[in-house]
Amino acid sequence: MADLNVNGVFIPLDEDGFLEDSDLWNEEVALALALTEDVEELTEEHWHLINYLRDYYAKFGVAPMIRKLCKETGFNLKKIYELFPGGPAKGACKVAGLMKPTGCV
Amino acid sequence: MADLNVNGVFIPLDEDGFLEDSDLWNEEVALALALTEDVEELTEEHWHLINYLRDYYAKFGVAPMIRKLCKETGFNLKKIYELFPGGPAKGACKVAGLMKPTGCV
Amino acid sequence: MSILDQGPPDYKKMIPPIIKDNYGKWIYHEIPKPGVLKHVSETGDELFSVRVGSPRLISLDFVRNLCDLADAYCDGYLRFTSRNNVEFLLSDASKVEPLIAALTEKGLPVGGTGASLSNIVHTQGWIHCHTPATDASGIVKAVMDDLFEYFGSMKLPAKLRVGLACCLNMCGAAHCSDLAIVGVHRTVPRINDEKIAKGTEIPSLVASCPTGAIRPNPKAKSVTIVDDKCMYCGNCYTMSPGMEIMDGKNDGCAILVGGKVSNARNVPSFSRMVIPFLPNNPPRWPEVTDAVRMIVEVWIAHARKGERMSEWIERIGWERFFTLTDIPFSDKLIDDYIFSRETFRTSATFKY
Amino acid sequence: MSILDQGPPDYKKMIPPIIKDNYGKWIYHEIPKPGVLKHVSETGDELFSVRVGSPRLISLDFVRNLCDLADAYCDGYLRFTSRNNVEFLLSDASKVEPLIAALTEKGLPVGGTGASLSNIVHTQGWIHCHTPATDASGIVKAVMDDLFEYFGSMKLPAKLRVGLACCLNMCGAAHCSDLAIVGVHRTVPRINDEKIAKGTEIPSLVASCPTGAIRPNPKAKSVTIVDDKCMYCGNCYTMSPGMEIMDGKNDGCAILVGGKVSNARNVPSFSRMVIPFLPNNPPRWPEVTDAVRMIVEVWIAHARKGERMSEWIERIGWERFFTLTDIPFSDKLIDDYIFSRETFRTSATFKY
Amino acid sequence: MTEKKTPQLDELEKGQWPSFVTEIKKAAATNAASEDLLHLLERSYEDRIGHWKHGGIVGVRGYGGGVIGRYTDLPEEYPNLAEFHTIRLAQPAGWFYDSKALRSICDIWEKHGSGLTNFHGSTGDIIMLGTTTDHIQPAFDEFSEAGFDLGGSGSDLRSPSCCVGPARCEYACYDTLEACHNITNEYQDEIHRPMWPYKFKIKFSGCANDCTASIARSDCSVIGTWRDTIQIDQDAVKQYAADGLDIQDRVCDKCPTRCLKFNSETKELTVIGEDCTRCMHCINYMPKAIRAGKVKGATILFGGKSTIVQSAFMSWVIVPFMKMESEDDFAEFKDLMGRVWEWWDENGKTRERIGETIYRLGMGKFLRECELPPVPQMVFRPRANPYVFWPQDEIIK
Amino acid sequence: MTEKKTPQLDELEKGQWPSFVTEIKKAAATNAASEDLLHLLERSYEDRIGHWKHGGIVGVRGYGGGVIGRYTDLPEEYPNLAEFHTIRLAQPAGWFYDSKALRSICDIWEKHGSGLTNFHGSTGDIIMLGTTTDHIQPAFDEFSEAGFDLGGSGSDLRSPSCCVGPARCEYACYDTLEACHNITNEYQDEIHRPMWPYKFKIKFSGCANDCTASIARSDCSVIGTWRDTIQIDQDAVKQYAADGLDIQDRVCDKCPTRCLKFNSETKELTVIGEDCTRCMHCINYMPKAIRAGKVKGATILFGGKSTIVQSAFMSWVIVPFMKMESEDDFAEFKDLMGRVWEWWDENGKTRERIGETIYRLGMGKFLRECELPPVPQMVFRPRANPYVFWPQDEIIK
Ligand code: SRM
Ligand code: SRM
Ligand code: SRM
Ligand code: SRM
Ligand code: SF4
Ligand code: SF4
Ligand code: SF4
Ligand code: SF4
Ligand code: SF4
Ligand code: SF4
Ligand code: SF4
Ligand code: SF4
Repeated sequence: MADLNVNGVFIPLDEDGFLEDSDLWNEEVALALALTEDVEELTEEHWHLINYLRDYYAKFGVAPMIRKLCKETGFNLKKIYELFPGGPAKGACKVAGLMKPTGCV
Repeated sequence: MADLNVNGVFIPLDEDGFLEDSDLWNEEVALALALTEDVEELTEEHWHLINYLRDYYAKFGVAPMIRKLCKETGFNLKKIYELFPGGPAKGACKVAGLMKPTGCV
Repeated sequence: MSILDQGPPDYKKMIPPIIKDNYGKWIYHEIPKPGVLKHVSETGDELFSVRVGSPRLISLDFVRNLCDLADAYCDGYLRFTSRNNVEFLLSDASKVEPLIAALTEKGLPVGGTGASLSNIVHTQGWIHCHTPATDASGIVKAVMDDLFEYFGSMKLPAKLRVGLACCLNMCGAAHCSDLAIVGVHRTVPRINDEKIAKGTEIPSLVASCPTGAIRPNPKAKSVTIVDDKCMYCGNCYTMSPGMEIMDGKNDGCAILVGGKVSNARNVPSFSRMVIPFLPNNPPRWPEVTDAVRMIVEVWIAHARKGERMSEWIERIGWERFFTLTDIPFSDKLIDDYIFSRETFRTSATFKY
Repeated sequence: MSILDQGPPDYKKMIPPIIKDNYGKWIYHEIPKPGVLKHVSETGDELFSVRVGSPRLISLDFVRNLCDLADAYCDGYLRFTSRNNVEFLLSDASKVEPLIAALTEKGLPVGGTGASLSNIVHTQGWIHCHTPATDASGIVKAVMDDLFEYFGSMKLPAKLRVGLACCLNMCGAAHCSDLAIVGVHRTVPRINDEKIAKGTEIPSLVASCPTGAIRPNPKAKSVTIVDDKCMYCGNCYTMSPGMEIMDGKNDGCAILVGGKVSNARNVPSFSRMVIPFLPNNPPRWPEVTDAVRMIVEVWIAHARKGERMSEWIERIGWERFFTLTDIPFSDKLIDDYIFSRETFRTSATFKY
Repeated sequence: MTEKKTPQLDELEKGQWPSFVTEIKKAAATNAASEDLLHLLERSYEDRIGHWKHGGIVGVRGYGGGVIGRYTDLPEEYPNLAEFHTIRLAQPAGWFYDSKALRSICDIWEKHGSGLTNFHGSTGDIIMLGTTTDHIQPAFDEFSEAGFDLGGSGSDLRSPSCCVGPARCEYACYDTLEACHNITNEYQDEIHRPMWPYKFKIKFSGCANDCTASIARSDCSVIGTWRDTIQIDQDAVKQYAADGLDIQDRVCDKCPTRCLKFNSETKELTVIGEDCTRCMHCINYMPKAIRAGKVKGATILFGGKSTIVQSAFMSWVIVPFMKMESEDDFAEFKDLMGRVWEWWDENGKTRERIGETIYRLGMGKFLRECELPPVPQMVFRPRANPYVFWPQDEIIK
Repeated sequence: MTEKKTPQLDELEKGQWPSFVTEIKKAAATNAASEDLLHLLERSYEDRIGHWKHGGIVGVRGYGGGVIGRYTDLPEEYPNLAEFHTIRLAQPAGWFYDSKALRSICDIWEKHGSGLTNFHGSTGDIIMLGTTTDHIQPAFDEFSEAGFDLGGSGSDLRSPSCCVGPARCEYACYDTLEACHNITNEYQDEIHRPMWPYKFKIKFSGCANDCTASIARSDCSVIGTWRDTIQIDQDAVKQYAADGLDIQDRVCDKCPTRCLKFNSETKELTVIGEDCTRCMHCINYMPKAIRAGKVKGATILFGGKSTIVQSAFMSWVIVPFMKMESEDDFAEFKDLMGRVWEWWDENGKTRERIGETIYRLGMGKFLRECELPPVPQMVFRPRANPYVFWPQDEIIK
């Protein structure tokens, strides 16, 4: 996929639009990623979710299971899709700069 | 079993003649224990075995399996019974002040 | 704009009038000839289904072709079966033969009913998947060509259900087939540290290995494999692009037999490995087609009428299966995984 | 002084002349009456064996008594069976009845042959073991008294082999008996830190737990147990005096049925649990004797001639066993250990 | 159209079975991606490995699954396969179509995809094989318009499927199509928005012949059965006998419970009802003479899955008999599903199928916590070991 | 002799089965330990728990096993049970005795023990129940003098046992007594000096009736069999038929492989030799008419054990057929045992029975490393999973 233009700086994305190098993530990058996911603006709720994902990942080295995510953020799944139409994996994890979820499709 | 008389000091033994408190073991105690096991004197070979057992126990918290014991001391089983007629468990471990082997009888 | 969650089309709109009228009223069926089912309703109505073999991987031309035929012979209605055959649904008995003639002309085989070989349930293989140990469509084509006579006739001892899965994920659900062809890897994944470091959740990767062969390698932000513990299942590759498992020289197929899912007579059973490896020899996989034909022929020669592969083998005993087929037995065929115990012969009785 | 490694006495010196003469030459046998076997040799010789029930736990008086009888009726020769019965070996047919009369007079039962209940293989229990969940000799006596009629007759559908083990170590090898009584604990071991600290290899203790319920507790030089993971097997107690598992209020017996070891007809099978717990009610364990009698009687009423417990149950199905015996089924009877999978019904066919 | 040769694949155009190579070539005639696919496959036949990269996450707005991302590892050589994703469309129950519906699919795929499909995928979806990232959303929009929706993928409920059932089969013990359709519609959220530890499959078979292979291929198998006794029409039996069927040999001797008695003199067939396990064999052999009982419904089994990773499991009986006729019955089924999913979601590890979770934690715990009454029908045999986890409230303190 | 009462035990003197309580009382008449035992047992009947302390390590010079140490946990109340050890004496093959031998045992035990015994223990030994530490060595010395030796205990070879075999049974396919005696004598060191990961048991049964329950109760089961076809005496068959035996029903229909055909007209019984699995059923029913084949020997199975800890295992076939006649055959057996023990000793964990070691590491590895040729007779069925550990030397580099 085309690289991500963050205020003129080009950050490499993989084919699926995830960051090639998750170390390059920052809040501005998140905003730019959000646009690729049809999210026009990152509200507090978006950040609540993003921060939870990043904290969890930092702690355990993996993305949380959906049930945990819902329980601990207080958002139900419907809400999460409202925030990120691509869903928790393709949408939220991408914007949060997490690694691309693998496995089960 | 009667307590062990080590130069006049009485050290408590359990019914099977093992030290109640293995911390009380020392070389003199070993000699006294050896007598209860029909071993009149502790030769260099006896000590080789005793030391191996004690080292192993200190390291792993368990007595070695017989195969290991034979391999690593260089004594075959026959030799061990020559040294300690009570055998590795009842004889050698007792004199070495190890815990009483449990489990399989 | 899309409508979310509308669900699949309503089947009620897809069924022909004769089915609507006789829904749940069928009382018996007959198989007038191979590939043709005649279902009779309590209303007296008769429905003819003509079953047609399909390669499953098809072009839109093929689909439109089916539509044309359906329009011409059965008011535009058809269905597919759970084994990917096509079924034309005719309310008019007189159109059966003309339809068959039209099908034959187009090279579409009619069959798959009763004591026949039906279509091979299979998977993507090299066409579209990322983890195959063999191709799917190619072998299926080769085997179906080779055993073609058994699709259009009903002269087998019983149904023969063949499944193919191109890797151990077994999307072809070959694990309960009369005869299964399963793509197998035979070499330890090659670790690509960079891909792992960049694109993999290490804890999930480590946890994915069923034998605990994978250890974290924190220095490289990657992992290592204890080669001896790896049985090439490929589950780690599913978790991570950095565990490259495809190996052109050593991938191939295993053959399993004796699975079954219906509850008729004996209970469902798993397929069991009889040949641990045959090489990938495209385009026609002769080792595979030969082995399959040989097993099928020994079954035909020895089974009693009505005996499916599993029933036949369980009656004669697996030890005689190996004698009769002359397939070499090896320790590779002896289970050494979680449920191995139940496979060991805990009895002094056996045949030679 | 002792002679080391001289081995057991030579059996050749222990067998009577008639056996010496006909060793390996027997051609057939008959059971003239319950408890009496008549073996006929190709030489024409006939050997009569009179089988006598023994409580197994016996005094020297009992042994000497046997010796007296052997001296009087069979030149001093006798043997014991693999189920702890005594067999007097007579070469003189005319002495059979007098011997039986003498035995009867002494209260020694003759029987255990053919389609009968033989002696119960059992263990030490409270007589001599450190880990029992029940007594052995007491229950055996109570059950044998209750089913006494089946020892001296041959009117059962087939052999009935009962085993008793006083704890899960299963020294009575009850795991393959037609009917098994097994002592079971039901409470988590009580940890005695002092005993563990003094007398236990902690790593071995931790490793001994099959479910991984035991964790080291380095502070106390002891261990802790995750209660939820404990299934009271007692293996940790075998490793350490500090894991006290006997519990007078909660120990008791489980009943298992359908085991078999011979290869005749069907292959050997494990006994399977049908009653998870019955209380220890000495001296006569009425709950146990009642349950055993009930199961035996249902078997007698429903089995075909020649059908052992396992054959009968496998023919009618376990679900019907529960219907016929009216034993309540519970989740406790469903396996949840390593090989549970093979016990689950993977079929839509069953009875009610 | 192209210079490149495909000698190996050409071999696979020979023979009597219809050729997928011919199909690809047909698509290739008008579609560049399909043309590249032909050559990429020839390349795989040479190299004996696949040429697709690992994984891929693409999708449509509002859904978490339904599209399988795919990229070739040789994009320079096969540029039209740089993106070649698969869209899974949920099939109508029983895989029934009219030509209009099929043609509408074709038209859309001609515009947005490779021109190749699978009728059907192994789980039951229509597989639209090969499109680019840009085309996913528009293609979906149009499919949606045409009345189609996406099927499952990822850790969600996969598209349920069912046998032809009462639509064309005299054996159906419940309406598989209606059950499948009704239940599929109930669970659109579960299908489209992955939320569980792993995938979950449901298959509906109208009787124990299990024509959807549900016992092997689904986490929940719903298999038609009856509660009472088979019905025998003695006149029809006599007719079969007169027509030369060896009833004793082919039917009675193969009855697994030997509960059918054929009187060779009166030509009457009788059954010991309580012994019959409803295996379908006699009915299959003599459909005109033997029918299922009157009290019909389904057996619900759980746990089926394929080999990866703990071994293949077949589904096991959890509810021996459940009515499956009315909306109320479906509600009961859904209530059960709810409890079971809740339990699995709470207890399952990542990528653990429900069968594996139950195996790991024990059937007893599963039953207790899902409030399912234990019955002997759940097992072939009771446990052989005495390792009972004793509920501590049954213990004397 | 004593004031204390034993009301519960007294109940167990009633009834027709000979009473162990009566036996204890008999011993108690002259032995103080037995008297204490009576009361300790009554106490256990009250408390519903055993009153023996954990473990105990006592023994004789030169041996590591053969004596089970036992101490009561109530030594003050039952002082004569403060030490109450058991001595295991190895039984003669087939449990044959002359009264002289038995009396010699009695005399010694009267002097040194409680006066109680078990004829026999579950493994097969004579169990001399109850003595003090001081008496162990002298008792052993005297038993030894009288021709008896100790049996196994601990992580050693347990006393092998065998069925009555050719001594009194027409079915014996090899000389179980000679095999047992010969092999037991070969392994006196292994019996007396524990050296392995855990215990190891061998049992010898002369035919597939397995009258020692070897398949369930021993790590190595040696079960008599034959390699050719059963021998049928048609005259004797006719006699059975004439005597009223329903041969079709009781014999043919119960033959597991249905390989026996009875011609009800000619009264001839024939067998399809290659289908017979040698289960013994027909021979058991018609010993006068049917005999084993002529090429006799034994099947060697490994792995049997009881429940603790991984579940009970039954032995599985490792050598389908081995001759068991001559000293050479025994040597072959011993050679096999040597390899197997060596492998187990090298690979087994502490307290792991050989069956568990094989299960953990895989039958394939076991067979390869013990140089045993894999044959289909070893399994009921081949593996259902495709998880083959591929030998890396068969791989193309
Ligand atoms: C059309 C289809 C259902 C569908 O919704 O698509 C179907 C339809 C019928 N099945 Fe089936 N079965 C269909 C897949 C299956 C499967 C699943 C599979 O193969 O993956 C099975 C389980 C196979 C297995 O056990 O491994 C299956 C096991 C049966 C059986 C049991 C056979 C047995 O004896 O084991 C019967 C009864 C019979 O054939 O006597 C049966 C009987 C029938 C009948 C006769 C039912 C009826 O009265 O209409 C139908 C015609 C059968 C025929 O082909 O002769 N059907 N049937 C499937 C056709 C697949 C195909 O294209 O070949
Ligand atoms: C004496 C003894 C062998 C020994 O060395 O001690 C023995 C002796 C005979 N057995 Fe046995 N069996 C003896 C324990 C066993 C055992 C082991 C056990 O019970 O622990 C078994 C396996 C039991 C099981 O399967 O669970 C056993 C399974 C058989 C069978 C197979 C029965 C079946 O159909 O399953 C036969 C054949 C028969 O009875 O027709 C048999 C047959 C025989 C014969 C008829 C053999 C013969 O021709 O001499 C002997 C007389 C049997 C009788 O009692 O009617 N013997 N027999 C054992 C007597 C034990 C006792 O006191 O009751
Ligand atoms: C398309 C399809 C094969 C086909 O050609 O028909 C398929 C294709 C894939 N399956 Fe599958 N599975 C398909 C039916 C199955 C089935 C059969 C069934 O559903 O009846 C099974 C075995 C039954 C089962 O569920 O256990 C199956 C068991 C797997 C597994 C192993 C799951 C397991 O728990 O054992 C995986 C691996 C995974 O999920 O990570 C897998 C994974 C995959 C992936 C997504 C590859 C991967 O590792 O990520 C494949 C994508 C191929 C591609 O690029 O197109 N696929 N997969 C089938 C789905 C089509 C559809 O929706 O109709
Ligand atoms: C005496 C005897 C029971 C009897 O009354 O007959 C017996 C008694 C004991 N057995 Fe046993 N076992 C006896 C035959 C068995 C059998 C049956 C057999 O050999 O056919 C088994 C089941 C078969 C097997 O080997 O698996 C058996 C399986 C056990 C086990 C579990 C071993 C396992 O691997 O599953 C233990 C526990 C242990 O070894 O730590 C055990 C442990 C014990 C101990 C030593 C108790 C302990 O945990 O340390 C018992 C000593 C009791 C005492 O104080 O007298 N005993 N033990 C049997 C030996 C007599 C003899 O030598 O003839
Ligand atoms: S079986 Fe394996 S290779 Fe084949 S489609 Fe499924 S996941 Fe892909
Ligand atoms: S291929 Fe399978 S066994 Fe080998 S390392 Fe990967 S997950 Fe483990
Ligand atoms: S079964 Fe248990 S309690 Fe009974 S003798 Fe054996 S180890 Fe002791
Ligand atoms: S009783 Fe068994 S399960 Fe419980 S802690 Fe002890 S060893 Fe573990
Ligand atoms: S499963 Fe039963 S009801 Fe459904 S199509 Fe097959 S035979 Fe008919
Ligand atoms: S359905 Fe099956 S079990 Fe029932 S009578 Fe028919 S064949 Fe027998
Ligand atoms: S095992 Fe066979 S040979 Fe030995 S006593 Fe039993 S029936 Fe006879
Ligand atoms: S030995 Fe068994 S299998 Fe062989 S013929 Fe006799 S009954 Fe049949």
